Amino acid sequence: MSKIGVFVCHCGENISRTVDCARVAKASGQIRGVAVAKDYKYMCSDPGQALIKNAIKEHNLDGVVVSACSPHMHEKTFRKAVAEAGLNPFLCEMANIREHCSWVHEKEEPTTRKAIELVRLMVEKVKRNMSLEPIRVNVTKRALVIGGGVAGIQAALDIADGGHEVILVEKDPSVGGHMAQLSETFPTLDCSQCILTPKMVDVGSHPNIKLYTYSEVEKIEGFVGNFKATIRKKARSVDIDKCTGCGECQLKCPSKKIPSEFDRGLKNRTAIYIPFPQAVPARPVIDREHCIYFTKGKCKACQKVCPADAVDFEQVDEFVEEEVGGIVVATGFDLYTTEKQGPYPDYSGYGEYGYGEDPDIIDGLQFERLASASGPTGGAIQRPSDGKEPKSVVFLKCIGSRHPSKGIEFCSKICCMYTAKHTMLYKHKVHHGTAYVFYMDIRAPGKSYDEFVRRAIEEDGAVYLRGRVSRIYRSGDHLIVKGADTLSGAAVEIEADMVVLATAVMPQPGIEGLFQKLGISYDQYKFASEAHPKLRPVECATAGIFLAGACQGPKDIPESVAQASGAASKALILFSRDEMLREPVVAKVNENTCVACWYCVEVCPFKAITKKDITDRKGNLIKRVAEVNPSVCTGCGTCAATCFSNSVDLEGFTDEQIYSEINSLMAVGQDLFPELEPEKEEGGPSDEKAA
Amino acid sequence: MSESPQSETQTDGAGQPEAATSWEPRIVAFICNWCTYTGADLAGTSRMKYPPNVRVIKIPCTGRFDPLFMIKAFERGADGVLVSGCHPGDCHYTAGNYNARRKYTVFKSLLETLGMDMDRVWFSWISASEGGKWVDTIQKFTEVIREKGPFVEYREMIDVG
Amino acid sequence: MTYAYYPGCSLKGTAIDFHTSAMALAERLGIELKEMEDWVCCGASPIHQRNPALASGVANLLLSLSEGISNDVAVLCAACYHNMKKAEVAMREDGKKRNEVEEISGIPFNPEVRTRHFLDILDKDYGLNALKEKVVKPLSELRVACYYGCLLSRPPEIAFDDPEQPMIMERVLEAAGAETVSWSHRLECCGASHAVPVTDAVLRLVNDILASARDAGAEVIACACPMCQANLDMRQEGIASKLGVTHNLPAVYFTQLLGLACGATGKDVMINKGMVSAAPLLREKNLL
Amino acid sequence: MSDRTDKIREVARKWLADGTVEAVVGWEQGTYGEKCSPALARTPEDADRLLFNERCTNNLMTYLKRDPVRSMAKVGIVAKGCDIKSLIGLLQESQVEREKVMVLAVTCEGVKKDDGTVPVKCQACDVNTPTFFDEIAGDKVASNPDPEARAKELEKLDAMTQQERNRFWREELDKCIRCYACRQACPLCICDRCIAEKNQPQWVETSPHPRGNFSWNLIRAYHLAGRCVECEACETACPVNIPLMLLNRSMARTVKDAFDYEAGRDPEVQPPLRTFNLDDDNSFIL
Repeated sequence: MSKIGVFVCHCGENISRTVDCARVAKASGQIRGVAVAKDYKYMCSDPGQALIKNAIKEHNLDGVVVSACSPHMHEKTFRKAVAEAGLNPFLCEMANIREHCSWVHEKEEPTTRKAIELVRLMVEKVKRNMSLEPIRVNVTKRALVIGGGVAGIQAALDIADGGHEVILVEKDPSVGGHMAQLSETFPTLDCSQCILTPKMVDVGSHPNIKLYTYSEVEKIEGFVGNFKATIRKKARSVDIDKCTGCGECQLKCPSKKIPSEFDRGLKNRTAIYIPFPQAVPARPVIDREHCIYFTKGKCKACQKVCPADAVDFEQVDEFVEEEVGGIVVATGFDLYTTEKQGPYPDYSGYGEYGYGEDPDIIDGLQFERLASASGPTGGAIQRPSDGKEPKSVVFLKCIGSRHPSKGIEFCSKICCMYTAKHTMLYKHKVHHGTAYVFYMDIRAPGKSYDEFVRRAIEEDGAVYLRGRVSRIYRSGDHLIVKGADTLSGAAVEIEADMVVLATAVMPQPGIEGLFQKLGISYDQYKFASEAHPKLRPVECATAGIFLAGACQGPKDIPESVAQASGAASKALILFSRDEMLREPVVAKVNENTCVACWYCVEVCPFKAITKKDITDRKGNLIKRVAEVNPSVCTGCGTCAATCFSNSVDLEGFTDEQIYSEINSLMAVGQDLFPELEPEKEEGGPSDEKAA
Repeated sequence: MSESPQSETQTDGAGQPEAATSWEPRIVAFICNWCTYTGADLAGTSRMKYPPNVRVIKIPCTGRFDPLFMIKAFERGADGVLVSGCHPGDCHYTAGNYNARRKYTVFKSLLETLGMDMDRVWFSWISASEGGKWVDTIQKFTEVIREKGPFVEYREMIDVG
Repeated sequence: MTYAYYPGCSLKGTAIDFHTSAMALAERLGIELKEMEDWVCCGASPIHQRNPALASGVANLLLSLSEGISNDVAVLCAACYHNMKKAEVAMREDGKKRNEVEEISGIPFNPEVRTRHFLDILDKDYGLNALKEKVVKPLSELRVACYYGCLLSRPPEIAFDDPEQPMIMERVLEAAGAETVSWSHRLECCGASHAVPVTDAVLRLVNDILASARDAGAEVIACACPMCQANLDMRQEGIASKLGVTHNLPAVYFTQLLGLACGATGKDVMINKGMVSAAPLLREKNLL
Repeated sequence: MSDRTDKIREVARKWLADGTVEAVVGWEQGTYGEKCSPALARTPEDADRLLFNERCTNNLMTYLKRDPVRSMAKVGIVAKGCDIKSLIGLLQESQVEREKVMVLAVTCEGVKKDDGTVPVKCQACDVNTPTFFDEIAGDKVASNPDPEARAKELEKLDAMTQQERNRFWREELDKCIRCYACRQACPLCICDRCIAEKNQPQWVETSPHPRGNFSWNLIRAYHLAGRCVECEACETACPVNIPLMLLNRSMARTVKDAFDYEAGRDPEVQPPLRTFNLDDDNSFIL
């Protein structure tokens, strides 16, 4: 027989105004298994808690129901009090007779009756509660940062400076990301590479950072505090320890006509190449798709010329495993491309603008390269077709962005600012040129941002036309841009020498593959989803995984850097303890009845359930069953509700507990239990109780 | 603690005549801890009013909802059952409600096939900020059930007869 | 393959060559275009400006005529397609609109019915591979500028290809062996019915279109709209006299070219009906 | 028919003789009338008992979940196209390892029930010639499925009002004697301990009382939603003739309409209650 204590709180008058608390206590005392039932004005006060603690000791209680406010309000308080009295805290439950009863109903008989029923429901549940121990999880104090753009660099440096090891994985041959490609940055017009390269060098030389460039995350196993990452080091064909980065190989390579990724096709590179002079590590890589030796079997010019004997054609992809406790995802963005065979097969449109067909129609990143002192023209603005200085440039904003009929509805956020910057960079170099901008709205909220746009218009004379462009086509030496100026109501045709499209900021193509490996969710565009859009913008719903930069949505540099530091601090918080405690509301498997259909494995949103082999002593397989990893399980119970034989159950919300709660509610054909009857005579104990 | 058969026969005998006069709709709501439970809390802190005919059974997530719960509730005399959780995309556990939605679709169709009165089975998404929606839902549900009366059809079906 | 066919007024009058060539082509492909009975004018371009609800009502009436033939209504004229498809989509997606239209026309809307442009039928239902198999005289070395005008592909909600960069006519004609050119004015407006009240403006517009096609190396323009074809064809004389530019660039219907490719004779497709005759060019290419 | 029988015997003999399999599950002549019974051939000689004819109605896949068969290193099984759908279900749910089963498929023009009628599944059959097997007996049989056959069954139910359906099922389920023959015959009732036998807590009352009968039949159909391949074994096995296939077909229709899924088609596809789509029907949820 259970010995449950029921403690009914008046909450001042908050409950007792509409609920007869004394009667609730009295009726509760008549429920089978209830050893003591008391009411008190403020149960959460010190004397109230003392009342509970004393009753636990005095009556040797094995369960407690506090009938008061919402558990969201005071469950922690009362569980702590119960624990102080030596009872397992998970043997304490709350019956919510305030938010769900006294506050929402009138003062009448059914309200008190409901309160009694709610107590009875919880009593029946508590009878089946089990003592539970918080789950302790060890924390590996190392971080994995995926992506070596400015966000990944910042996160890695912050965590490393915090004293913990960082594994930084970058898919390209060098860290730097898109920021390394930019010319100047808004709103200060300071040189992008000048501010970024010192950080790149730091990342390359920091004693706490292990850098894997030209590498990708192959597999992620484990859970918060205990991840195991498998990293594929793609074959570079160059031994970076032997290589001195002298660059002789690049000079001798005969395959010279490969469009440079870094220069976004505006310049060519060789098959063995260092992506850009400031690369970290400043070591070349062989692009096997274009290398003459790899495609035709003959050449090896680079190997012959290498003074360090570093070229290694036999290299193969290598796999390394790293154990980490937390992960920062900083995979960044790419630009939507209007080319027919672009990397975003789900989206199409803007073929009428001729991008990819006419060399003088370029995108925003290409313009960055044109304007960059390290770019293909040394910073001179020259149109790609013939190198002439363009006398007029038309900039088109919102290409892809904010255009539901093309499938993308979001605002890419950075284009208003960088387009204003582009017009300035252009005007600063081509004083007599004209910069036209077609825009829908100008969105420049941010410190010194709107002032910057005003400067482009007022001081540098950029011509802003509010409207869209219908078509761009070549007419002799010029491009004709046909559009609308909706402010004057006129159709306009501009003869341009060059057109720059501010195309939408999109997640890296195919990035959802990585997100699936990590078990994190993403939105319709495949931007990673945060745990809460306002209050947990840096964390994923999956514990131990944090977000930094544009992989989560369009962001500019300061925002990316701020979020990266936020993600780093989240990782450092995780690493500040040796062990984590987690609520023991987790699933458990009945191995006797599990038939290994793996429904639970598939429906688990957190990959917390794995397949386990049960073997005899000789190692022969007896049966396979599902196994819950309590460190990963978050206690949603989807597995329990999915299992056909109910072989999975959820601690704290077990089948038995819920069954008893339902059972407590009513009897068929009758809603009155003896304890619910209002007392007819004072003091007279109910005879019906004997039944 | 299971009931004795004796008490059941007793209820069958004694309950019927009384039901005609003092019957009140009995609604059982299985609601998730994070959205709907908190939404119902908000209705309380905002001092909204709704009829006291609903009994809440808290589950962590609609993903935990097993159709057996609903059958049991009807067996125990519920006149209506509500299942409510976080809106799609809001699930605290990211996907529990999506899994639940598939279960609802199938189970609802099965109940329809079996001739269940589907006005007595409600599903809703009520977020932590939708205290008003919780109140509306319970009010409407209670009205509908009050109009329909006790779930005699089900009782007859499951009772010895 | 049977479709309920709605020709519309133009195709039984000034654009009889569009109708005739389409029938000749369909016959050779084994597509049955069964003309709906008792059809009326779709209201053309003025109706939706005067009374949009009535425009939809007329469209609903026309769509209802397909009953007993097919749920797919084949249309050739770009304006007819535009009127009917817009009404159809609106009725399917907007219950209020549907009620309104059903009340005006007194006819229930059948949500299964679909307005289909013949190009779309060739591309999606018939299939380009099947079309290729039917080609007996490939249009090889014939450089065609495919002209869509403003109505055929727009607005996006009724489009059967990319509304701003449609390639469907190119795909279909290339399947028949033609060489298509990339040109700028493929979606520009031809001036439509302004040809009568503001002839000069239309001459300028048409001149730009023809010049652009000519500059891109086209030998012939393929059209899918009676109004466009009429303007591109008939206005060349006026352009020569008023603007002093001689184009001599035939504008024909895509169905005429496809018909020839599939073995129809020049007479079958009424190739001589145009003011600027395509016959010399086609003879030169051995297509006649 | 005899060609197929010959081929079955030949293949079974070979497999048993060279040790490919420990046993072959097939059909043999029954002891009552024309009926055929399941048979287990363990030796090459046993193989000569095996046969195939239009009375081979049993879905033998249900034996794959029995412990004696499961413990064999490898087993051969004779299967019609419809039976193979069950195997696909078992493969999807990891109840059978493909490497441990040799499928001896048999082409089939349709079987006959005890009363001589053609089962609905045969009228709607589009797998007369199986495509998933290790060996096949019989020449190709063209499929000529009646697309309406399944829907026709449900018309009667669809035409009823809610109250009529309620009464109909009340009467039908009242007959249930809780023998669980439906469960035993079903190849996809895979649990070792059925929910009906779980007693802590006892969700489903065990006595043949209308209350337990209702929850049992309901939960049985629910657990088979999206999994039932409509082999009709349960209904055939039911000694009191409850029209169980009405429930199963209704579920199959729902699953097809809601999730565009048909059970028993592709072992690589996720069963519908093991996955979800973000844009699943939401219209019935307030």
